[in-house]
Amino acid sequence: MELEWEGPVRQLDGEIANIRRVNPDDDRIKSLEEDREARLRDLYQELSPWQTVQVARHRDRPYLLDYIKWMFTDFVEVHGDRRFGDDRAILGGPALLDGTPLMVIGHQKGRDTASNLMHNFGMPNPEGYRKAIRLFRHAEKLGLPVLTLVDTPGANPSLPAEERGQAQAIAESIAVMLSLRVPTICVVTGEGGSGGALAIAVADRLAMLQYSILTVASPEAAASILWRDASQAPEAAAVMRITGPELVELGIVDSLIPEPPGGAHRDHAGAARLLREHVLAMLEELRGEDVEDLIRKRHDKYRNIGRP
Amino acid sequence: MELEWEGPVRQLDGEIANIRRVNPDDDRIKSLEEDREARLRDLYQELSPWQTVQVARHRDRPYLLDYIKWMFTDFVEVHGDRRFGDDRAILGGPALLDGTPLMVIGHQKGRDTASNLMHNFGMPNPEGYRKAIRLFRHAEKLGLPVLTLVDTPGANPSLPAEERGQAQAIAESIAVMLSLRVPTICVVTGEGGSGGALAIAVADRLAMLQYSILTVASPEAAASILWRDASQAPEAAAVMRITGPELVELGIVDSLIPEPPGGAHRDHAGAARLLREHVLAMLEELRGEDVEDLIRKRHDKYRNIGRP
Amino acid sequence: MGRKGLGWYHGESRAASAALSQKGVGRNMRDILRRSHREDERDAGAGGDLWVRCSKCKELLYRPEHEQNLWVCSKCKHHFRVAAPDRIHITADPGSFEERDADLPPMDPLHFRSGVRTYREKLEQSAAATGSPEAFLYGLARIDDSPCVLGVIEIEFIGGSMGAIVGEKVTRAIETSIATNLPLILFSSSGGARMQEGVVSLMQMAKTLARLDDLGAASVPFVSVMTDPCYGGVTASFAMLGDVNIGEPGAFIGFAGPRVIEQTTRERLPPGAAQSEFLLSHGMLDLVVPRPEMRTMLARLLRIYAARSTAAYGSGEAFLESRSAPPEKVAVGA
Amino acid sequence: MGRKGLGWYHGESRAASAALSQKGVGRNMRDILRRSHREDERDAGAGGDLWVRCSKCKELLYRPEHEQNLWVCSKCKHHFRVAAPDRIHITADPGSFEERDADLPPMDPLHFRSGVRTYREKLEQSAAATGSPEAFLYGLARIDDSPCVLGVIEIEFIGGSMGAIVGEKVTRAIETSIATNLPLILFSSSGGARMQEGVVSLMQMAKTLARLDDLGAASVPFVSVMTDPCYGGVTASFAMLGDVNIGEPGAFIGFAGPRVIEQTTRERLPPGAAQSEFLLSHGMLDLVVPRPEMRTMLARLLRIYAARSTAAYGSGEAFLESRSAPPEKVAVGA
Ligand SMILES: [Zn+2]
Ligand SMILES: [Zn+2]
Repeated sequence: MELEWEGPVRQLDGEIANIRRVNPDDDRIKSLEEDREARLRDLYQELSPWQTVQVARHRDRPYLLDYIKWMFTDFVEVHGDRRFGDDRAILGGPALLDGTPLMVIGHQKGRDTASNLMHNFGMPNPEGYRKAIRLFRHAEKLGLPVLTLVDTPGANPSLPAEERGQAQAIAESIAVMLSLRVPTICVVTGEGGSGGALAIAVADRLAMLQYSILTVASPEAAASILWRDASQAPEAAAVMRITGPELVELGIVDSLIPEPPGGAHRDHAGAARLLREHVLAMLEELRGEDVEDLIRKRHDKYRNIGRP
Repeated sequence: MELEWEGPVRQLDGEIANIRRVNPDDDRIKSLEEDREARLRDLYQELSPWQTVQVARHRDRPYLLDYIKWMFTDFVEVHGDRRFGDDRAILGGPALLDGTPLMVIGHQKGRDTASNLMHNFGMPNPEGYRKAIRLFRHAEKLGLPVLTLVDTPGANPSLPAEERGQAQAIAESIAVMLSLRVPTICVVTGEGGSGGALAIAVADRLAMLQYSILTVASPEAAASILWRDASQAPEAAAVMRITGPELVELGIVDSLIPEPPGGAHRDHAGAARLLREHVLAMLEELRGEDVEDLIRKRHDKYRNIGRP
Repeated sequence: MGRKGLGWYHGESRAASAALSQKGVGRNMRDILRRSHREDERDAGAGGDLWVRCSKCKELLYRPEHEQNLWVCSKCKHHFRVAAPDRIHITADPGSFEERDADLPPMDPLHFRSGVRTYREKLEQSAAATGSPEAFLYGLARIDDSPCVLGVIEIEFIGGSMGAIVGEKVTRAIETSIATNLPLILFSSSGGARMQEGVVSLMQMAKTLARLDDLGAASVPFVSVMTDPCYGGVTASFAMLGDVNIGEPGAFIGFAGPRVIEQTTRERLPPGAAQSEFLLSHGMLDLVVPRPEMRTMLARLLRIYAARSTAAYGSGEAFLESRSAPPEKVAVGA
Repeated sequence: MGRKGLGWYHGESRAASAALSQKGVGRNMRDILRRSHREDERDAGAGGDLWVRCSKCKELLYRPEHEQNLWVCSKCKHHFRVAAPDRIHITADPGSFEERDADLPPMDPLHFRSGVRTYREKLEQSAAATGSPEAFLYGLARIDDSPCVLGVIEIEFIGGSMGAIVGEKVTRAIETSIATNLPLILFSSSGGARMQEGVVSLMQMAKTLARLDDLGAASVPFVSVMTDPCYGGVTASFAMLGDVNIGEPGAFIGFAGPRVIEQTTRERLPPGAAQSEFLLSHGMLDLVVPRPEMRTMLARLLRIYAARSTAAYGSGEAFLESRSAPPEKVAVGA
């Protein structure tokens, strides 16, 4: 998956490869590589909102199971909502992070046709949210903090999903998160799409990866609604304030987590390391907080968004 | 639906009808009616367990909606489990009993083919138990005491019911009743069949109508399991202690509620009046109980059944 | 704060109405009424003032009679959309509605502009068209003499979408219920989130639910009525979490609207799919109540729940004491 | 109370075993083991002692190898039923199991007789056949060094049915977990309720769940493992309410057994229906774990949960302090 505006970097990649093929020890390689790094850094220092959307949706971006692989020493994926099925677009289970047990829950996308079908492109059905609710309760019962990783285009829009109460499941998941008697941390790692993202994103701390987005509707859908023209998605992205820095400025997101140079999709291990450090720091902040205080602060935080 | 052993009463019914046809004011009618009443009373004073089974299953016996009609001044039937469907074998909703608001939930059977199909012969699917759970929570939230009326052959045995977690739904319903933070009263009004009955029968007070039964398995199923012969159901009924008096003696049931002469199926209004009085008395007993005490006593009560 | 109900609309106090209008807080309810059904009226032709065409069965309906029928088609029982003030008129006891936060001004958290037009301008136009400064109104009311907090989304105001102020007023309605210990009744009809407020709009789902959680802890009942159409962030937050969920007959209710589903799955929805009766049979609604019976049903629920405060059972009181502020003393509609 | 584990069975302490046997509390585990697979052995013919026939693929399996394979068919991976002591043997660390309430005598609450034979006699026969006084055993154990409370239903004892004493011992296992703050692991396999104890048997569902509610309040984890077959009152009470529900591959698990369903609906069940993998795909199980991997999985869960006590987050500690007795001081398997 190539990003059009990464052309200059790709060109340098080609040059370096050519030289290396002739002589792997060629002196020029080092300076070209430095040049490449600098260009990449420059490019990623001023991504437009629409470019951020593209990076957030990049197929090579680390997904939930990638982060789990890199971040935890122990993890058991558990399954099922105890009512109807086991959704594969929301996964989770208990895990050990640097000796701290927690419950990790997140969206999972696929990279190829088969895995995308399995994970439904990261678009959960009601069973996914009901599984999340069950895991929230599991964590609450056992006193485990909750970490959610958000990366979804949105909840699955289909008649079977409506039949089984997509709206009800999302509403209940938000309500359960709001009243959960354990500390909760949410990190938007890719696409934070609409209610389907918010359902597992209501937390004591809300962080975003540097090149992730959080939207009330995808830029395409927003452009459709606003201008009846989905092709104006870049314009919608530009005015809707969907990037991390904009949302920190609006007071909705608490913090940003840096990504490796050139984006998380270039270095999964590095991205996971940065995420892990940040999550440990947030956990440390929340450690020892009284439960009642925690819930009161969480309620107040959301109560005050868009308060005149 | 005629009960074989009511022959003598039916014979008198016939005689009275014949005389009345000739002369409605015939003097003999009164004494024959007195005779009939006495015989009925005698018959019903010493019903065998198997006869009790037959009365408990009588098609004319009042069902949930009959009791609701006679007992409450206001009632709103509410629907659905908020997950999958609306079961018609377990119904319920908020109601006013003599000025006291409560949540009434119970099994509902049908009397003819159409209504039996609708109510699935009073055999709930998982949705029924999940609806009950939702109504328990509704009652708990609003501080309404819960009244359950039990009358079911058992939970529906079918593959779709298994698919959607019949066992899980029953287990969860029992668990929720055990931890409910409001007073709970259960009355077995007809057939209290197995786990399908127990799912909504775990309460602070467990009463039985005079001619109702409570069983670990239907006498037919028990005879099948014990002797591989379902036709020995009457013998199973005789040894398994399934009638109210036997279960009071075993310390499992708290009290018996008398039925009108000749059984509830002969006088719905009368049966409902007796039930209503008894329920009001039980409510009065529970009024003002501290919630923590209530739950502790409830737990202890069940903890101690079959304790060596 | 708050203006004295819609009593004048019932013909009881036209002088008061005029007085309030002069103060700039009243609105001409007749005007709102007329505008609120304009989609259905498109086919009505020249007689548009006196005749309305049913969008479902195409029958021409005589407007005064149609209003008497609560905007339910006399032929096919199609439930027309109802403007928010009309909804209050046909739900609350005459003269009992006491609006709160009527004048809360709209917000533009993103300083949004779409092409040449600003969001501010759109808000002003919508306010002018509906007579309401935003898409939600609420207040204290009585229904068959039972007091409650009553709120209604105005679907004609930018599609009843929930932005910061709709979220704020819904939240304040919930807070009023907590403070007064009066049951909450909300009529919801919405296209979803307010695009022009971006993520601020999305977060109103969490904002309203945070307070709804407190309402639950305070043991106060919440009856949610969903009317056509009801989608997105409204359905997927407070509207679907009523203690009792009610739908009007035939109302489209869900997370994704039929158009979105059809576009995504490239299949036509079968008849009745995603409408009230469908949701009832799938366990999402407690009741489907025809409009002429709605008041009776709400009154019955309020009557049952009203008695709960005197029953002194279980957790209700304990919760009330521990988690909510002491009840505000109010004389509703008195 | 309690006898010192099954350590001797691992060949570590045959002298201790003999000593315990003399005190009348030990049992000969080899005998139990031999009896526990007799249904599968029926076809084994004259070589029954050394060869076992797989009931699924009909392969003849060499017994010593079959035992090494944890009674999983080497050809088709069919999981044979396992006697309760064997289950403990293959699950707990060698020498770590400390049985509790081993000698709790059976009960006959209804003074039940079926024809000429009394229930008492049936209980005695079952005890003789299985070497266990009732259908459940439990105690303290370690799995890969993590301490826990471990209990197993003996399916060969009147079909693993739950009467008063099974309910009592399950309840005491839960109470031991509450008292020690150690995770609870229960292996369940049962035909359902114990007919001969009537409603007393039915009520064990409520009895076990009453304490399970307390276990939850005490924030102690419960892992439920269901093995073939698992039905009725056991599945519909504690077995289905694990924080983690695990099934063995191919295990029939449900409320009604396939025979009951087929009799009622007069249709044959499709292949795989109502088995572990089916339940997993329908959301009722967390995991289907092959027997050779079970210990590893349980150890991993215990390792994660063990760390929770040092994390001091959320409600766990508060609940522990307010609702449970102070932890009993125990040195598990030490
Ligand atoms: Zn019409
Ligand atoms: Zn085999």
